Amino acid sequence: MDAFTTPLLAGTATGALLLIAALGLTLTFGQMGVINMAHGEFLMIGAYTAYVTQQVVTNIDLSILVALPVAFVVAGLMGLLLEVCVISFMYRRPLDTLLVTVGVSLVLQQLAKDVFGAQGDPVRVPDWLVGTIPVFGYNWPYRQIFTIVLALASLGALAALLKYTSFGRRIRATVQNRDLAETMGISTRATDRITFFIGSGLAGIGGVAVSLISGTNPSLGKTYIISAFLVVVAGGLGQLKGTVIAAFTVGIATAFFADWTSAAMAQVATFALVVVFLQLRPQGLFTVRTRGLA
Amino acid sequence: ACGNKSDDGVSAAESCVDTSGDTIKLGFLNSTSGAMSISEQTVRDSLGLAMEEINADGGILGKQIEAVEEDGASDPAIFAEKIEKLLTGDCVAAVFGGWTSASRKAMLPVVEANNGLLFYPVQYEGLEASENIYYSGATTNQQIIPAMDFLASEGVETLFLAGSDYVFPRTANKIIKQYAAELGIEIVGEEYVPLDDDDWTTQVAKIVKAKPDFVFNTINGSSNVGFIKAYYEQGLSAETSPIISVSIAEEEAPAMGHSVTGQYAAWNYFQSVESPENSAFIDAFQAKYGASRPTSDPMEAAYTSLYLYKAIVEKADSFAVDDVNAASDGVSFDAPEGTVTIDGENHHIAKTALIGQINEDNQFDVVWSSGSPIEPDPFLEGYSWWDPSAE
Amino acid sequence: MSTTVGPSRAASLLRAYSPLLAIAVLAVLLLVVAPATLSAFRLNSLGKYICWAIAAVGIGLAWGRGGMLVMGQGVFFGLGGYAMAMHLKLEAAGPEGIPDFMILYGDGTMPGFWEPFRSGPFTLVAIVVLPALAATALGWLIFKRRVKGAYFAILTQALAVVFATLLIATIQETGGFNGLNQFTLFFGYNLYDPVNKQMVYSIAAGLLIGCLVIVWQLYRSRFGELLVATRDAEERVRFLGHDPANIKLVAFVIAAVMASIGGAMFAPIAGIISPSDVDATASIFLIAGVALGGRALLLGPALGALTVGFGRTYLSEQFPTQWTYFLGLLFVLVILLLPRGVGDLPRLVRARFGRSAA
Amino acid sequence: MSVQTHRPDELGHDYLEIRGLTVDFDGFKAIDGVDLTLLQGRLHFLIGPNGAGKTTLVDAVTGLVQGTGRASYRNQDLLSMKSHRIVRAGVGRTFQTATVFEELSVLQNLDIAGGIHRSPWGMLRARRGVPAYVEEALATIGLSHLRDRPAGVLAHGQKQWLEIGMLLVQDAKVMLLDEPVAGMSAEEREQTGELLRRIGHERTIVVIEHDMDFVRSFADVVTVMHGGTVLAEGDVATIQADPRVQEVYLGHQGAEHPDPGTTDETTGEDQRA
Amino acid sequence: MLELRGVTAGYGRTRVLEDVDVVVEQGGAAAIMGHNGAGKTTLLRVAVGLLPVMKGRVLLDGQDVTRLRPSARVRRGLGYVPQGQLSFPQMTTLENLQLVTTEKAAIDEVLDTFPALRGLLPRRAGLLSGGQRQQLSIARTLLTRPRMLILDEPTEGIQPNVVAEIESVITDLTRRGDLSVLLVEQHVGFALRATQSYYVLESGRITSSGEGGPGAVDAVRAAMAV
Ligand SMILES: Nc1ncnc2c1ncn2[C@@H]1O[C@H](COP(=O)(O)OP(=O)(O)OP(=O)(O)O)[C@@H](O)[C@H]1O
Ligand SMILES: Nc1ncnc2c1ncn2[C@@H]1O[C@H](COP(=O)(O)OP(=O)(O)OP(=O)(O)O)[C@@H](O)[C@H]1O
Ligand SMILES: NC(N)=O
Ligand SMILES: [Mg+2]
Ligand SMILES: [Mg+2]
Repeated sequence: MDAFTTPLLAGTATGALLLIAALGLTLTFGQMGVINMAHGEFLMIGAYTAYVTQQVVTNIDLSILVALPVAFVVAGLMGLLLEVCVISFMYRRPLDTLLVTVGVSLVLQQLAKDVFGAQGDPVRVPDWLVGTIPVFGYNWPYRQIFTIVLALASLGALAALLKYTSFGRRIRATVQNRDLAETMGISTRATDRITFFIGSGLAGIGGVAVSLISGTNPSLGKTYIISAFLVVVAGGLGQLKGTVIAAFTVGIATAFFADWTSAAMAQVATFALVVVFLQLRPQGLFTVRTRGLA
Repeated sequence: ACGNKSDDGVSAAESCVDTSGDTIKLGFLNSTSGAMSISEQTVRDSLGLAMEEINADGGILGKQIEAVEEDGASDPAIFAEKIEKLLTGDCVAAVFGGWTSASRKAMLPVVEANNGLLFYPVQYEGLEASENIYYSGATTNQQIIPAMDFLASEGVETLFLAGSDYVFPRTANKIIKQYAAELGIEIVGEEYVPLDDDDWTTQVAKIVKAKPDFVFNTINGSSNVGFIKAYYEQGLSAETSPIISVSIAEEEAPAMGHSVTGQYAAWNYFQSVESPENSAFIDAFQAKYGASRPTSDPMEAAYTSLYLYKAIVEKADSFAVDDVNAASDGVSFDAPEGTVTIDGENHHIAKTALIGQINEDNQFDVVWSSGSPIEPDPFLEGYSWWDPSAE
Repeated sequence: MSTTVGPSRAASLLRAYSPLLAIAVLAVLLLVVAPATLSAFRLNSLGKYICWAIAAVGIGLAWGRGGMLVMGQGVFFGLGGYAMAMHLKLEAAGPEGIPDFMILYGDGTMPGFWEPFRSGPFTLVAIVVLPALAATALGWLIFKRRVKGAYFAILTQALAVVFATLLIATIQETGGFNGLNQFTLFFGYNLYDPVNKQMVYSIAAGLLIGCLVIVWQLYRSRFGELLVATRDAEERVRFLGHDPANIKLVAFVIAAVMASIGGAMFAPIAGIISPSDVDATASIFLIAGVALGGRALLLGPALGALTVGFGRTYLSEQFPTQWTYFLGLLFVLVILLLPRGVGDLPRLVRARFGRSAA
Repeated sequence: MSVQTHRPDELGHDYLEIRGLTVDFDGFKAIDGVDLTLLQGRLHFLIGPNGAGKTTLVDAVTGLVQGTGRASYRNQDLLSMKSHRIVRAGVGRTFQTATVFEELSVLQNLDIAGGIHRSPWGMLRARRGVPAYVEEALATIGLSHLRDRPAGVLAHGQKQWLEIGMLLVQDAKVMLLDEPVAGMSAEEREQTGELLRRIGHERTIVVIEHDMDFVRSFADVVTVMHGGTVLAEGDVATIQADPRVQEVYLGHQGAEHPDPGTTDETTGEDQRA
Repeated sequence: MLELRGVTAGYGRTRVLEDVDVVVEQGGAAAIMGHNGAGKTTLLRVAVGLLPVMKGRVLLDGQDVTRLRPSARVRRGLGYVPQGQLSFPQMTTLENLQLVTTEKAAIDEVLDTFPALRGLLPRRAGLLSGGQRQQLSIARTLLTRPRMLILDEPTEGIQPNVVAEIESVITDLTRRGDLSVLLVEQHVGFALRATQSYYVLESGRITSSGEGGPGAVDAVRAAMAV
């Protein structure tokens, strides 16, 4: 029994992490078409924010909760900065953003190294997150449950924002045809910035969650970025539903493969899985049919 | 003289080292960028300290050390390229650095082809002895085997192996498994995760199930943090099933918060070692780099390696590689870890093995010691149970 | 409205062949000037850059002209690199011998797929055929299913990650994280002999020139025009009676083979090939060179790759600890200010503004 | 004008025959059992309300959307063929929103259009000078002075001419033109119309158009589609007189001087969707 | 209402417009006619702000808006129907409209003008037919309640009886004086019926202009015949 529940539950938690990382990308990548390779570094920024917050708010039980909104804002502002200084000049050639942001991520990593030192810094897990609930023979750590809750909460918030406000429509309009959007009275600039702020902010929240697993270190972002992108792609660009399903599938699949084989082979197998999947559904889980030559 | 026209073509073997002036060039080759820079920067720092000290009291053979620093960029190919540059381009007399076994393996053929010198400061998996490399870190019979002896003395019956997925841990565990059989310790699990992969949840879950008496941890780098945290959060601890690590030192411990307190580590040096040499080393280091900076085994090994080089050269009264090799046997130095002596045969050094337990301030309390320095035996020739070709 | 008049015969002839001239100049620089002026070590480093440049030329074809952002060329670079490295390793091990690491880290037996690489000819064939097959299989699946744009980019990048992870995980078969090194012979020639090292360098340089000539012909051919057409309006091409999948496939396969050749030469020149030479990051550096030099230009990718290679060495020598800043900024500034690469500067000077696509 | 000309016996009685063509977009029938016979040498016009299914019909015949039924040309069923095969079979089309290769020059656009008549090997050789048939096409569509312009910068109407030019170079025997004169001035329409007349003799040409002036002056046969079906067919006069056509399409007084007010009639779209 | 003063504009180094002056009075309507490639669309893009001027000024209600972004101009009462049946393809017809306003009443009003759109509300705009998209495009712009409406070949691809409908809408609104119109149109008849003044644009220059109205048809035809 636990041979089944362990990977399932642990995998769900991994999936949740991927989801938070991917949520931001569904906005910046899925909606805006920007391939932001520095998104991983925004996770890292979130993690360091968690660390710094613990230095300020010394009550560990509290500080994690404080860190969440703070990380959202800090990472969000970094994203905003990136948008204003770099991305905003590149909307007409989205693929190029990939390379620019690779450069940015190099700089950010080096920056983290110089500011916080090469060594990682500790992020203490509050006592109320330490401990486990036994579920069919798997001691499910509170932290994993916390991660899942966090992911679902972020998801809910984002979904609501896109569904119940005109914001969602404005983003999509801006991406689908900038000039036309402008002539409909939409300030595409404002839209871009808000989108990027939120997308990056979500990464910040993800960073806090990651810091609970691995503390902080300058190259923390690299671990998640590519899987996160895969998740977005597999889910179908800009398709929240798809992203969610893909994130948890990848997380759980990896856990099972890791259980049967080795962690390395699990990575390989999961990637292979996605590649094969994209063969079956080239546009991802949820496809939007277009007409003519579109 | 070649210092100024360092770009001149140089056919291998015959050296271009310039000993005419009153300075001597040495190469410091560590990763200051990429994943490994986290650890290797610290080695670079302690090399800097040793150089400063040696220059302060007259240098080597009266020549001031002039360091040529290069970045290995955590990439074996770059290490190979840079060490060739240092040896043939800058004509340094010796190179100090490297961390991962991959970087060492990459440098080995280059340093041999150019008949240069490399001082490698990190504990490693052994099974190697190059005429052109001096190994100032521990080989397996000075760290892993003693650790096993310690476990045996603790009455350990079941052992779980967790490591990073590359050469050092794999080889170390190959040795551990054979010795465990010898000692009658049962291996109840073996798990590997790629370097700098942080999520150990599923693997730790297996440890929970296996309930081993002890876990032997050969994880390298930041991945340790994820391992220890997962360990802690799944209710394991030094009480339930303790861990003995060979890559967690004073540098790494703080990043794991308090979840690592009470766990063990096997090294040849701890900051807590009590000796006049060590206090001098620590004071000097913290004076130079800040009072908060800890010192660790690889740092100490690097620091020591530079002094050993000085000692050999002055004994040989020459910087020429062949003279150095001829003179190296028996050269010793009162290092912070205690007195160390070079074995001229295999270019490793005799070191005392220590087991430490991590305390509240992330320092190690020594709980076990081999007492006297252990002669290096990289190929484990003195161990009947060892069979290289067995799986 | 400015009406451009058709250029005169002579002028057009010159325009048509001036690229060949440029290639010739490069050939002289690399094959004559460099060996005469550079130290053995510097020449060897240049050799490494050249290997990257060979791969870059292919990327220029696939990305610059074909619009396929191939983020995983490290995979093909690796196929060639490891194929060659396996042969060199076996050459070093001697007729019956097996690579040292298999004894050190394994059970002393050699996996079957190594055996054929004892043969030099087989290896040379494999260096071309392996990537071609892999690229065909992969490309066929991908292009027939019309995966493109960002999807394609991410997918190929993921493949680079898988490939590197796989190598690291298979220590006994591929040397894992350490990769393969300690080569002594190159098809019988002693690699420690400077003369032979220079020969290996010259071979690499020659191959680069060869690849440049090939793409030059491709670019001016109708296939080149069709490729650009496919990049700009893939579906529209169908209504010219072509299947865009095939057009892209050809470009992709050629790019893969070039990457493989680059990797194959990299192994003997660098003296090592390891996962970090073929992983996602390595692949991105290849892309960076292409972007820097000018993805759609003939010489842009090659020169860009050479520059990035030199830049990495130079910066890291000058600023061992801070150089990644410069590298990062280089990325940002070039892509930001020179979308079509440095090679585009002349054109930019002529026409000040880009045109605003509606 | 180009590499291939076909056997004399084929000339004259070349035709495209559509039988029971149906296109179903998950539940909604954009085309519903259409029968059409398009003969060579006649300018065939296809008109009908927005959304009647005209473009979809062309899409189905050229493999852009999946249709059921039969569309046979030279005894091949186009519906079962891939787009590029259909083109090679001699059936070409233009697009309602002109699409050309923006980065390529006008000349290159025309030149690659001739690609299907070249061997793979020929593809790898460079273009030497300008092939005669390309020059010819350039002249025919009056873009010679813009031959070296990137096609992307052409004005709307210029692009449409370029598209027609590409069909000429392709030597398409069947040309399906989706609103080829939209956005052209009266004179330009005249010219285009004349052009179609000229090239129409040895071809089967179908023109989709809303400009009744244009239809009046050039149509040999007119088919009116409505709600995915054929509403009426005949010469211009009969069509214009047909009350049903006036009802759903022309508006009562015909095209040029319609009287507003009576046009709150919908295209019939919503009755179905 | 809208004035273009000495506007010179183009793409890259290519100048497409040379020193063009166009004025639309409050509640007036002007038509711009000219051959393919004459620069009509370019002119409108400048007026809307999608293309920067090289020389000259654009004034809206007497205020200089030359430097304002399109969205800002739109908020000042400018409305633009671009050429080429543009829409937001991934959004449904309804979403396309709601982009401008979610007011039920307002949307109903335009749907009465374009009844064909009613049945298409849930369909993604990218799937619409060309004419349907063009109708949507005009409807969407009308929703922005423009005081100054700029249309680039609005009737292109639209069936005759709907063209008539559009014509009547425009004329009604202008007659009531709460709408001014700048219209690029190839159907001279339609154009002149819907407007009071015309400009003829030939390769970037205004070659003739005058009072609109059916009477002018021949004048224009003459001016355009090359
Ligand atoms: N892929 C699709 N999915 C759903 N509906 C579609 C699709 N393609 C077309 N339609 C619908 O089919 C109908 C026919 O469209 P079509 O483009 O053929 O009309 P048309 O006759 O060309 O109109 P127009 O004169 O405006 O070009 C329209 O109602 C359109 O919305
Ligand atoms: N993005 C662009 N870059 C460069 N030149 C352009 C661009 N767009 C248009 N042109 C050129 O400017 C000239 C005017 O184009 P424009 O679209 O304004 O003409 P138009 O009068 O609208 O024609 P049509 O009636 O066909 O729409 C054309 O010659 C065209 O080649
Ligand atoms: N030598 C090591 N620790 O890799
Ligand atoms: Mg249509
Ligand atoms: Mg226009």
